[in-house]
Amino acid sequence: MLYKILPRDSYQSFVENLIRNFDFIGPKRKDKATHEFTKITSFGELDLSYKKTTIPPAKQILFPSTEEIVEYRREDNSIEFRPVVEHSLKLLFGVHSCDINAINFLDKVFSTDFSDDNYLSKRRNMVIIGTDCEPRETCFCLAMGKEYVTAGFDLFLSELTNRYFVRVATSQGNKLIEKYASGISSAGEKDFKEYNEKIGDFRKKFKLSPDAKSFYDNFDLIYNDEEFWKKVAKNCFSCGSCCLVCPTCFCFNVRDEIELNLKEGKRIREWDSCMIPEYGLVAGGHNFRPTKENRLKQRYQCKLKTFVDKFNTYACVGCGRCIETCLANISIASDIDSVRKEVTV
Amino acid sequence: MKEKESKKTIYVPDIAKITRIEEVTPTEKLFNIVFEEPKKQEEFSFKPGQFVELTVFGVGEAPFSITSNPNNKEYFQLCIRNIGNVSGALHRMKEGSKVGIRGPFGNGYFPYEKMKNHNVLIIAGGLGLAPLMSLIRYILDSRDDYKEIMIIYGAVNPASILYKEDIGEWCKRDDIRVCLTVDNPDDKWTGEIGVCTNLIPRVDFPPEDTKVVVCGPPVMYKYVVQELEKKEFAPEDVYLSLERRMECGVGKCNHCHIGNKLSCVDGPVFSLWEIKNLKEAI
Amino acid sequence: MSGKPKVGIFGFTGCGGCQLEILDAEDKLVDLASAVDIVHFTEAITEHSDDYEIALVEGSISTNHDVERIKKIGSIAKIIVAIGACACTGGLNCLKNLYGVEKAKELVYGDKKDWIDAIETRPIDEYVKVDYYARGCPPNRFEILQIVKALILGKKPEIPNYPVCVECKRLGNTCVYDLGMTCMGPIARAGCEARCPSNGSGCEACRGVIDEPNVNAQKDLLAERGLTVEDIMEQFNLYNACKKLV
Amino acid sequence: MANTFSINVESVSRVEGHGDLVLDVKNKKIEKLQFRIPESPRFFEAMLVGRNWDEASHITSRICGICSVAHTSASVKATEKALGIQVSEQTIKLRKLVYHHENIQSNALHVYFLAAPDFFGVGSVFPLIETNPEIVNIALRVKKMANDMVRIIGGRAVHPIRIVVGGFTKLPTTKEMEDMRNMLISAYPDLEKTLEVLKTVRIPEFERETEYISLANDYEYALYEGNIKSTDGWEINDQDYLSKINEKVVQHSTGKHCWASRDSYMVGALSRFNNNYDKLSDNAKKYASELGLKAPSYNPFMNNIAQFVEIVHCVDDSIRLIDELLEEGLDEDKKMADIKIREGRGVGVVEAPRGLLIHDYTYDNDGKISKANLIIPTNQNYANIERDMEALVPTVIEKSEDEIRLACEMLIRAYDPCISCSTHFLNVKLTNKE
Ligand SMILES: Cc1cc2nc3c(=O)[nH]c(=O)nc-3n(C[C@H](O)[C@H](O)[C@H](O)COP(=O)(O)OP(=O)(O)OC[C@H]3O[C@@H](n4cnc5c(N)ncnc54)[C@H](O)[C@@H]3O)c2cc1C
Ligand code: SF4
Ligand code: SF4
Ligand code: SF4
Repeated sequence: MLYKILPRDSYQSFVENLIRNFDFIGPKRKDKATHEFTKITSFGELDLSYKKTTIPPAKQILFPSTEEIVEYRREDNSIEFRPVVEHSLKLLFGVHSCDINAINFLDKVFSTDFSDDNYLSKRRNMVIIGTDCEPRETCFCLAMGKEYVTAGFDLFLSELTNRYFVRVATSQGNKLIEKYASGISSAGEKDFKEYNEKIGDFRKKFKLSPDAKSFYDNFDLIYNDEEFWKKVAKNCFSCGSCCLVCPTCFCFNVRDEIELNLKEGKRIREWDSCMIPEYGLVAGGHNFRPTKENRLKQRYQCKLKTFVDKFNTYACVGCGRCIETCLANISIASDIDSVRKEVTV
Repeated sequence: MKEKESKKTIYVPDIAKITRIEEVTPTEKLFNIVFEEPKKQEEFSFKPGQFVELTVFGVGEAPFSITSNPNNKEYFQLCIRNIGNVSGALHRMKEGSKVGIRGPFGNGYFPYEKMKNHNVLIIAGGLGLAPLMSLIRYILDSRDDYKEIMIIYGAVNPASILYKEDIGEWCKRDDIRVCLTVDNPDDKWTGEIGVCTNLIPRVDFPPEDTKVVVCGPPVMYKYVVQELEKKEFAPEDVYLSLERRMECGVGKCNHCHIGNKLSCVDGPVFSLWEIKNLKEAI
Repeated sequence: MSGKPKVGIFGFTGCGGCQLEILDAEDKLVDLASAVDIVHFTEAITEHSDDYEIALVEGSISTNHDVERIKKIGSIAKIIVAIGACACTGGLNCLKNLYGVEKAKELVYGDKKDWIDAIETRPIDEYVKVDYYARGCPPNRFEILQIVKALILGKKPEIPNYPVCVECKRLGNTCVYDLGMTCMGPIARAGCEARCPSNGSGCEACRGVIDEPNVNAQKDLLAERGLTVEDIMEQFNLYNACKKLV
Repeated sequence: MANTFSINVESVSRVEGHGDLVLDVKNKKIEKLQFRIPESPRFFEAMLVGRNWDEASHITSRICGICSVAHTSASVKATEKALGIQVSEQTIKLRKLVYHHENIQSNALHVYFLAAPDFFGVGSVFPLIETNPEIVNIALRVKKMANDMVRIIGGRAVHPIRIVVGGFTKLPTTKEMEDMRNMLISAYPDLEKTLEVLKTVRIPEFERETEYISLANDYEYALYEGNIKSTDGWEINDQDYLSKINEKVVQHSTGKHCWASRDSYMVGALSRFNNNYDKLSDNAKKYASELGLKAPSYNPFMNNIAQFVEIVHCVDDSIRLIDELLEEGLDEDKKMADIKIREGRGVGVVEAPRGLLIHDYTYDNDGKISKANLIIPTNQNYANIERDMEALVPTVIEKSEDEIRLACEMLIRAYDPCISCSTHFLNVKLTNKE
């Protein structure tokens, strides 16, 4: 990691250079309620004061909601299958720490056991520039240990008085800043001091602090407590919104689409969610998770236990998207704590 | 930029041909399959308990266990029940038709090496016999490596009994014990009646010298395991094949997870010990 | 199904929009015409025949004459696909039932009401066995085509049984609740590509509801936004008055 | 040809809806002639009672899938009038634009898909795929263009979503507006080719002068707004439609019959053409004259030609509207008007593709409808269709039964009766009584 200083005056021209030279994706206001990550064509469109986007920025590009993965053709009795892989260079600007941590998680998922080229080829061609954020009501990344990110980006910009503290994590990032920004210098003692203070202050701003560790420890104890899970899942719509907006969720369905001529077809994967009843349904009609209680429990287990055992990390970065999106007011943060309360009572 | 690459991804099947179809019951057929590319066919090797993902053009893809003997290099065989889209389409296909194959998949298989020099107890329910056939055929090839072999097989009714010929052959041999049972007998049935679990108490293999393998419908496992535990078989010596919904077969789609395991890459065969603490496993 | 399947397209009480939706698949019409034999399609074809395997049926059953016709179709077709809200749930036409058939006749036709043949509106599955449902008002033409393709291939069409929220999220929409509106999306059946929320208005459940809707949670949700019990019932009833929901 | 016969056309095809024609002729004299609608009445006027102000347009859109933009527009206009809502200029322009596109779509569907097979002597558009692929491709392109444009502005081609009381729920983007402009420009070659084909088509020579009623205003070819005007010399404010237009229930039909100055009148493209010829774009006027259509025209078969001329006008005028909207820039703040609930009555009148469409609602204090009246184009044309038929049959009475049946069906189709609006469609069964 290199630590550099970008003067405030050079900031705009740096960003403008990037907009000119890259397929630049950044946060932009969408409507009165939300922002979205989309193609940016001028500096003015970029709105870094965004709090959170409905759909996580990287997920929508690296693992889009529907994606063609194979195409096929039939001619008489011959069949041909061909891979479809996309990999154009894209620059993602303004990503927050939690979301970069989520990318790091997905990187692991898609490269473990088998390499998923549909994801990885896009990932290899993605430049990521992170920026600071302000926590909001539903954020609990601090509690998940994801409020700070140390890898998975090329550059990370933190605003200090009159200047930006830039963490340079890759040589590609270094080239970018060398080439497109002027007045770059190395960070000095004063800069580090102010930066550390800033991060320290940032960490004090969180309102939610669920104790995920205790969930992990107590989960087995409460696993069979049907009353508890019924209570937690009472209003769940089984709509899967929580998973679909989650930056670390990656479950997908595969389906085939064929043209009316019955000659050409494609295989598509699309986002699925473990909250949807059909998720655990197999041919013959057996459903491994028939009730919403089963499913919610599964989701929490996957987020807070499975991947701790598997990758030594939570599959939740505490971004709070699921809490905000849930129309049934179900909150992973409060449920983490209610597991503990329930067990200690 | 969408590239049509020549480099294959994990989602691209190889083309294979159905060389033979045999109807074994009103709902099950056997399919012999050979890869179109001879080199691929040569290289294709698998272990008992592994499965392939099979594509029917335009319809979709589904996982099926390989039932043939791993020593058989000429073709591999699947036993498929007509139950849905892909399986239904397969049942309408003719010999010579082409399908797509990915695999073999599954890292957990029936550990035939560990079974050597032990008694082997095989418990199959319904279609569960299909994946076990691969194991049975394989160990029968080197029968001398194993001690006693006992096969317990339960079917719904006499008509749905799979592999009748093979079973007939086994019955003739004196080095295998075969116990057949059906839930719903017909007039001609003279054998055992009831679920296969009922037969486990009769097993007289010493637990410390026996390996057990189990495959059957989801409901079967709980009861079989209870019976096996009564017999004090060590959980490490009991192997079960756990099937779940699979969309990819390669550990990405996450549909087949059982706690922190994925049936497709960590299984589908697990030891009872491995899943002892896995919620929802059985 | 071997060879080209023979398809009949039939209209009952409705707005004709579903048949139009099929004609609106302009890019695919030529392919459609070569993939199946359309033997009956009153909106577009003069010739008609009573020899068909697949019947695509639009509209609800609202007269005694409708009842006879749908029963005849039921006796000929091997597969019946209900197309559109009217055929699937009775659709909007069922609002008339709430009003009362006799009262409605009187209001619209006055003292001439006895000239009119009208019965309580019903979805077609109350008279014939329906194999598949292409829901929606109007239905999604791509879904209709998908069903036709699946039937040609002999496969079971995949028709979503999850709520509209799923599609809405896949599209990255802002939830209309965040924009101050209400929406039936959490219990409404998807398959429309979340058309209403994508266009800035709440879903009205024109495709009916999923198999296991959390109706109580939906009531809580609407009540939280200040809706009265009657408002909530009206939302439920717009397209689903014939199907007892609550 | 027999002097005495009976034609009973059951389900006249290729009209949107269902209708029957019963024709008994004895000794070359018409004994009985009825154009009837056996479909189930839909009772929209009853369904509307008690519904909320923001639901009316969603409900009435379902009167007809083919002209759902027209019903939606008439409905929101009636509600806006009743509640005293002032929508923005931008909203009106966008509504006029989407209105044009529905008119193109519906007229194209009718001209190319429903009437064209008659011109080519086939039973549907499907045989034309083989014999006249070029015209089929043009038809598909024009219709797709119009549908795509309705989708862009309305959110959906059938039952638009974005058009609501007070304005729009979502605006098209500048890029989409530009795309639409390009789509329109690229339609000209197809229109040109259609013109050449239509020139070769023989339109039956038949005339019967009647009353032609449509909207009219002094600034444009009126489709979305205006006074109600008659060729019989009167013009009234749209709110006063009841002072001229009368409705009655007739026994053989669930669609009510209408009359104004005489016992029947015509609405639709030909009426609009007769009343508003001056306001057509120059290009549309040129097309009209090349096709031999002059105002006033008394040949109902020319309605198809008038529809095509309107397509040309709508394409031209859409480009003008898009240019204006692009120039002004689309403004999110003008998307929705302020809405306050109050009691009141409002009438919304538009020109549906098939003619004058009237929605009349009365609201109570809570913004719920207490009374609704709907007058639909096809209902207005019924009586006139019967009068035309009475005049047409004697002119073809010497021909074969098949030809007589075809002439009758073609006449009905020329009206483009959207019978689903009110109800059903046409059945012609022909039995010789001798
Ligand atoms: C490891 C494994 C081995 C199997 N071996 C055999 C076998 O040897 N013989 C046999 O007849 N069947 C076997 N099955 C079950 C078989 O995969 C299902 O019956 C099959 O998916 C049905 O597919 P379909 O398209 O016909 O049914 P549909 O119900 O139309 O299924 C559509 C999709 O759902 C998923 N799905 C549905 N049911 C299952 C299921 N039970 N397991 C996994 N995915 C499912 C698949 O992704 C499939 O593509 C096996 C399943 C697994 C997981
Ligand atoms: S928890 Fe909330 S968002 Fe998730 S499925 Fe249930 S209702 Fe939907
Ligand atoms: S589980 Fe919820 S809080 Fe955690 S990463 Fe996913 S969306 Fe964010
Ligand atoms: S807008 Fe409606 S469908 Fe979409 S997420 Fe919100 S509630 Fe669900």
